[in-house]
Amino acid sequence: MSYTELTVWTRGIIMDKEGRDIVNSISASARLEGKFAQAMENYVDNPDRTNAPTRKYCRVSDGVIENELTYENEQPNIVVLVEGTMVKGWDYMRGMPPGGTLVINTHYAPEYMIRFVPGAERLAQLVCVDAAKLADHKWLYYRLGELGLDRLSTEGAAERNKAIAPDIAAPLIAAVVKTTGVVKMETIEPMIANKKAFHMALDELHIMPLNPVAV
Amino acid sequence: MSTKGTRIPDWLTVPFAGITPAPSQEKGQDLFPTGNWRAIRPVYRDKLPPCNNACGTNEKIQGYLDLVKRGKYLDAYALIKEDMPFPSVTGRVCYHPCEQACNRGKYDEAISIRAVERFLGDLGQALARDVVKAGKPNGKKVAVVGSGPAGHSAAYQLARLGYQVTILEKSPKAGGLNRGGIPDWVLPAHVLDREIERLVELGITIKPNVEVGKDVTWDDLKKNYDACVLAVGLTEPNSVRAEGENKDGVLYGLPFLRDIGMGTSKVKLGARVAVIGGGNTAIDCAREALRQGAVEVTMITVEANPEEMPASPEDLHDMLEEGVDLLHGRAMTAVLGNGKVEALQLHSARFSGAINASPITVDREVPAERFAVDNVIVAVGQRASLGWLPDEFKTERGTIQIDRFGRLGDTNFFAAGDVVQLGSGQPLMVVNAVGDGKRVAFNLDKILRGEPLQTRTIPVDVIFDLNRMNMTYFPHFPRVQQDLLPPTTRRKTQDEVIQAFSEQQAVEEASRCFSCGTCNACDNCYLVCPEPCIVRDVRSNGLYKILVDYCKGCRVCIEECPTGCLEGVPELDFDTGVVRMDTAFAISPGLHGRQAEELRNLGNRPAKNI
Amino acid sequence: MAAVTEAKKRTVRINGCVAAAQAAKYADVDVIAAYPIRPYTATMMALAQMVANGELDAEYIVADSEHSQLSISHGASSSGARVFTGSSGVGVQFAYELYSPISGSRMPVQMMIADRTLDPPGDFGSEHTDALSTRDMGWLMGWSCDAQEAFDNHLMAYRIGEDPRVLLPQMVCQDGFFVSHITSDVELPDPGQVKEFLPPYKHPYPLDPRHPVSHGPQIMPEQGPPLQLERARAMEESMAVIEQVHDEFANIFGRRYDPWVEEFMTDDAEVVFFMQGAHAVTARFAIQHMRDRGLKVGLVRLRTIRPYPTDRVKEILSKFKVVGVIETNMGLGSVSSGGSLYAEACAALYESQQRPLVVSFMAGMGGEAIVLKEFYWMTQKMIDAQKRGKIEKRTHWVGFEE
Amino acid sequence: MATIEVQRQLLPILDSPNQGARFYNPDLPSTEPFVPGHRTCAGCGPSIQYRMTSKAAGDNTILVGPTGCMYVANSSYLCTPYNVPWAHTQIGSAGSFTAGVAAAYEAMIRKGKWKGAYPNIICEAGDGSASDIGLASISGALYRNHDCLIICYDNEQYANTGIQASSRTPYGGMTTFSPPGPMVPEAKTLFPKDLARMMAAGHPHCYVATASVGYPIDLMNKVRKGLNHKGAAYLMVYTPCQKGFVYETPRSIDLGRLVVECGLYPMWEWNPETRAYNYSFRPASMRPVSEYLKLQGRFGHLHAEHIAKLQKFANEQWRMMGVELPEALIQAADAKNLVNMGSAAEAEEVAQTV
Repeated sequence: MSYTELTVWTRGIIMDKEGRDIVNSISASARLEGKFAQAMENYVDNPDRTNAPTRKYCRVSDGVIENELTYENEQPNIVVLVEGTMVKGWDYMRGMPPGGTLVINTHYAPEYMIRFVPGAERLAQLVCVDAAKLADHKWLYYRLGELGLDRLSTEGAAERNKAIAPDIAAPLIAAVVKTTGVVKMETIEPMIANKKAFHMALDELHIMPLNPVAV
Repeated sequence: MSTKGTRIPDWLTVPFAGITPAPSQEKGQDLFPTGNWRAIRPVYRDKLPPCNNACGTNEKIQGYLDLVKRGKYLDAYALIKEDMPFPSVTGRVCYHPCEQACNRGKYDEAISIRAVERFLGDLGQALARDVVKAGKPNGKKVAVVGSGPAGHSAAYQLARLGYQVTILEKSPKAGGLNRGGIPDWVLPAHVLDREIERLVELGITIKPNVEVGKDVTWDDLKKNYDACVLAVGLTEPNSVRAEGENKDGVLYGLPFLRDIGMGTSKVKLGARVAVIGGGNTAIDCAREALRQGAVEVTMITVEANPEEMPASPEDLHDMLEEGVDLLHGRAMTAVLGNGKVEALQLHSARFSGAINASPITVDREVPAERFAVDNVIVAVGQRASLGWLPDEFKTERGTIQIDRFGRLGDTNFFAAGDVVQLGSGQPLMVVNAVGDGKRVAFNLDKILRGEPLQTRTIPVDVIFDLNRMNMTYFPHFPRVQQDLLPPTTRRKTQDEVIQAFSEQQAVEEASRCFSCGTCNACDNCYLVCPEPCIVRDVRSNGLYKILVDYCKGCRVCIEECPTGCLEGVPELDFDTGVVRMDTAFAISPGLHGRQAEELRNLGNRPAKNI
Repeated sequence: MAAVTEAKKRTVRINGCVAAAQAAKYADVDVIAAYPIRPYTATMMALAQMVANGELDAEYIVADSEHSQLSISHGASSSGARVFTGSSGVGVQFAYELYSPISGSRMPVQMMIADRTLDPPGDFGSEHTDALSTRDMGWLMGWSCDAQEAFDNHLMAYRIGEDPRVLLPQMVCQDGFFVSHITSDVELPDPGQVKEFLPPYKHPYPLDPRHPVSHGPQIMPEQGPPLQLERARAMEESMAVIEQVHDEFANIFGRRYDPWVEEFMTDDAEVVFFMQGAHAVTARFAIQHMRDRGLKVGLVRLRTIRPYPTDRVKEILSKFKVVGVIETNMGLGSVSSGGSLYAEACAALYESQQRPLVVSFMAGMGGEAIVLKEFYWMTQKMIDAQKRGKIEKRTHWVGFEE
Repeated sequence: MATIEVQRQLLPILDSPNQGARFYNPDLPSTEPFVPGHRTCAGCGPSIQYRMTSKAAGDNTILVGPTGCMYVANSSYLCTPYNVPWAHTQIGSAGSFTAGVAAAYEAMIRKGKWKGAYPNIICEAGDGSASDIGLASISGALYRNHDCLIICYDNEQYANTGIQASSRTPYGGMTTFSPPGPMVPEAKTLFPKDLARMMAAGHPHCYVATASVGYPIDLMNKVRKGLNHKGAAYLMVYTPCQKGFVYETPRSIDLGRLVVECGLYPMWEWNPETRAYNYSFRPASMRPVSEYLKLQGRFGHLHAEHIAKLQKFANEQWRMMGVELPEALIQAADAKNLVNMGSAAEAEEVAQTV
């Protein structure tokens, strides 16, 4: 039986929606494919503070997810870092079983980033994608009027922008789906708002193969 | 009992009722480092202020203004003395390129840097012992030929480096251009005398009345000294090559001033005096002429208007206040008179090229004018007298040939000052000569110690753009003006025209400094940091520390840095510096147990002194 | 020493409110937080006068609400001051938010309660519901049945609550009017005795700039259980302290109370009343009258309800055939559809091998006095049940049934 | 009864406030009552205020923190950044808990139970606590004149709970409890409660002042004046909330200046001796409110008419302070001279400036 945990690390407030979009779209796609899936946000310390590291979780399984109420992913197979600097400061690799995938939003090459990864031996691949560039991301401070309320709501309750992945989430989703196949490309593609960045990312991934796990 | 047999595991031990002992000031709150919230790290990187950059000898102007502002005058004086041997002189005579470059000039008015420098120079003069000490003797002897600004500067720096320095001066008194080129009412003789005394106090031997080529030869210098600095200056006045220039009553600017300065002048001026030339020396001559008894002084320049004159605007202004007339667009083509000058023949003329030593086009088609005078002072520049110099080191311009380190070929001879700078595009100004002497001294030292030479090629980031600073911190404030003697009284005396700053004025003016690109310990970052993770033990420039374990990268400090010395660097550019944590909560097992223990021992801890 | 002490004792005729005020004065409290509500307010009036007269040096604060009274007390106690406050009825409820924070931060604030029925409608009479509704908030709590006992309980409560093994706030309750407003003889001790009995308050970690600490930082979910466990443990460990303090009190002042229950004519009793508060006074007379008629009736009066003396209650009540719980409080929709004491009694008895029949009486509601004949009626109901071997119903509304 | 006279501290007033002088700050005390290691947002305005306030107060200080960001985010997970005694209290207990601490020290010092100079007792209440739920308790403490300083760090909303409207939220401010929509295009429809004036008017014996993090020395001096005042003092400090206002983190101090320069946060002091307002504080310049609004996402939805309404409000504030209005500001109160916040050009311009 296949069971995959995906943990997205992102920064509070300023990149909250991006992280939320990734777990929501992947779990929704998995449901469409008939799998069991769950997406949720970090609750326990609810770190909805600007720049604070926060996590979003996604679980995809062939069978019923029994640990539905466990509030964090204890063994993430896939880890996504929505902001590249997070590679330095956090033990995002904790609990990762061998054969994992790490996806980082950065303009650096994997060869540079690998030095910061704790426990890289557990990785099957390190994927770097310059999502900010591909999505022409201007961070928080343009479109203030549109984004104002979206940013206030870490729970997503007051989110006004209903588009999924209009921004840097799109290339990151492309990277996750292409390198891990956690869901099918054709199920997830239609829900992505920023199709251009999504497609560009498929061609512009920097994948560093590491230690594959013998099946 | 329901709580019987329960046990709180060690890693979950919490202090009594959650009461948490306060972090100590020294240790900080070490349980929850937040450095990994940061994507951009603030870094202190001082840039070069434009004043420092523009100064001929790169005085650390921002540095001493800052010290003056804080009342640390002696420190400020010591700082200025690193680059400038005689701030009391430059504080009076400098053409202050620093003030032209001053960023404050784009905002309201430039800082009156020269006046502050003079304040410090006078302070230094009043000291019983100078703050500067001679270096540890290294047993090497150096001769410095000429005691003008460049020679003075080179000798001073070499003495500080431990050399046994001998100055050879052609005149009976040391001082060179400082003495012979600058009138008393700008630079009183006693000020210069004191600065020369300071050289003697540094152990420098001054030999007056020793002229190279006459009293010593090139070979003597080579034989008797380990190295030699040639700072002989430009001693010979240029003529305008006009007919009858040899008549009585025709004077030349530099010898005119020099003789007065040395006290050997026998000149008696008539009532009407003309000065030929539009530079600073010409202005000094014109003003000196008034003081020497002239009634009507006219300055005749080729330049078509005052703005084009290669002179300091303030000096020009002060001259006009004293009643000197200007006659523009004329060249003197002949001196008329029977053995003695009676009148000048003037033709209209213009410069054919840029200002300074460019060919002059005289319009001979227009009839000449006759201009009646009793004396004429020709002040159109000087040239060097280099008969004693081996030909291989002479240039076509009549200056000394040096390499980019100031060295003559592969000899241990160096040359500095006007004698190398003439025609190089560098204005022939005291401060530039001082800078030249300083740099040559350092290179000489390197040669003798066998170290590689350095030119000033280090790339410097000079702040010219006000947007790189936070201008909201700078209210508009007018420049503090130096008092002047009233024109009517000053034109007859040798008293100093420009008056010194009082202490209060100096502090006031120094406080206007933007401190462009340079930390001046204003405490702003320290105060606005929300963490607060900017710390300092003592308040001093460059001694702030950012605790990278805690900085969240909000960049408020960068935004609020008035001087622009803080900048943001992407965190990923650093290989190190971010704390790694086991959990997102920053709570490792047992940390609170330790806290609980601390709380239990609170009573045993010495009480905080409040 | 003893002779001197005797000499300075004096007996005065005061009501429960003034007795409480006197206790605060003898305890040399530092901060008093007052807000008017009847009937407790007479205590604060008495204290105000003492402060005005210079008999007591304390900060007397006229608060802007009961919530503020409790917050002021919390703040003052956190700073290391001995605090006295109090309330009645809906006032007790208005301050509800603060009960858990105060006990959670382990601040031995003392609160005097003169019970009053909760609204609606406005009713000055005494019901225990006001204080009882806060019984699980971590406060030590017990009822007095006369002014002397009220005085003594206040002194003992300070001593217990401030004990470093306990550090918990205390609610010292008395019935409105029945205790608070009826004067009786109260023996006031010699200050020297109080000094001997009650050392100055010293919190181990007060808000002191010389030894800075932070009170009450935010915690993670996993840090909750250890803190709650510690608070529960303090409540349990207070039981030993309570017993010890009652002993010492008896040695110094000469009045001995059972810390948990007062037993009256229970030696051979078959049916007993189980109750707390002032109505026990009437109950004692009723029991005597019924004893005269040969009925084996007794009284078990609960003196301390928090911490609840489960084992003691179990042991005593197991001796009887029928237990009649006199509630004097509202437990709407509760276990017995009556008051809340029923459940407290039954729960203690559950583990007993010999369980008596338990019946609940809604008596003294609204502050109405429970008169002798009502005790007779209730006794009759208990005897009926004893004969029948089972109770007629769990709760009787006394005065509304035949 | 023999009592001990209570000794009070007298903190020196710092000279050279940023107003009208050079940017070089006066020498500040070296003690750090507030150290790093807490969970507030990057660029947190209230935290900046906390830093300045505690710096001004020094070590002999007790801080009281009613529920809010400065409690939850600062003393998280049983960590504390407070190097002086600090206590959490309930959000409605700001004034009363503080009063308790003050009363305790009065009594304990007087009765010889605590030796030393009376500590600075400072309550740091958010605007939710100060203007809504704890209003009565603060009023009570001020009225009773306990020797303490109650600070309202005014970030104009309940930020800790995820940005909800408080009675200090300005007109037009978007929060999760006052979102804009077709029926309420301006989001918050009410103007904020004039809390500080309420406090001055109702408790005229107290020192009351408004301050802003944009003027640190002025803020620190007002803190000291409040502490030196024997009796209760109330200070309302504008502290921009990075999260709730939606602006770029480095702008915290900048907004603190802009809000004053735009007339939306009048700076004044209430003098309890003369019973009069002191309006002598003047910002370096006066600006239209749109310059303040356009930096913040919470105002991004406003239309010209709403901005004009805010300008009118600001103009009234200027007039109240006796300031003569320049023509430009009078013009700016007319909607036809303004553009909508959400307009593309405006947004583009904002993107350029930050």
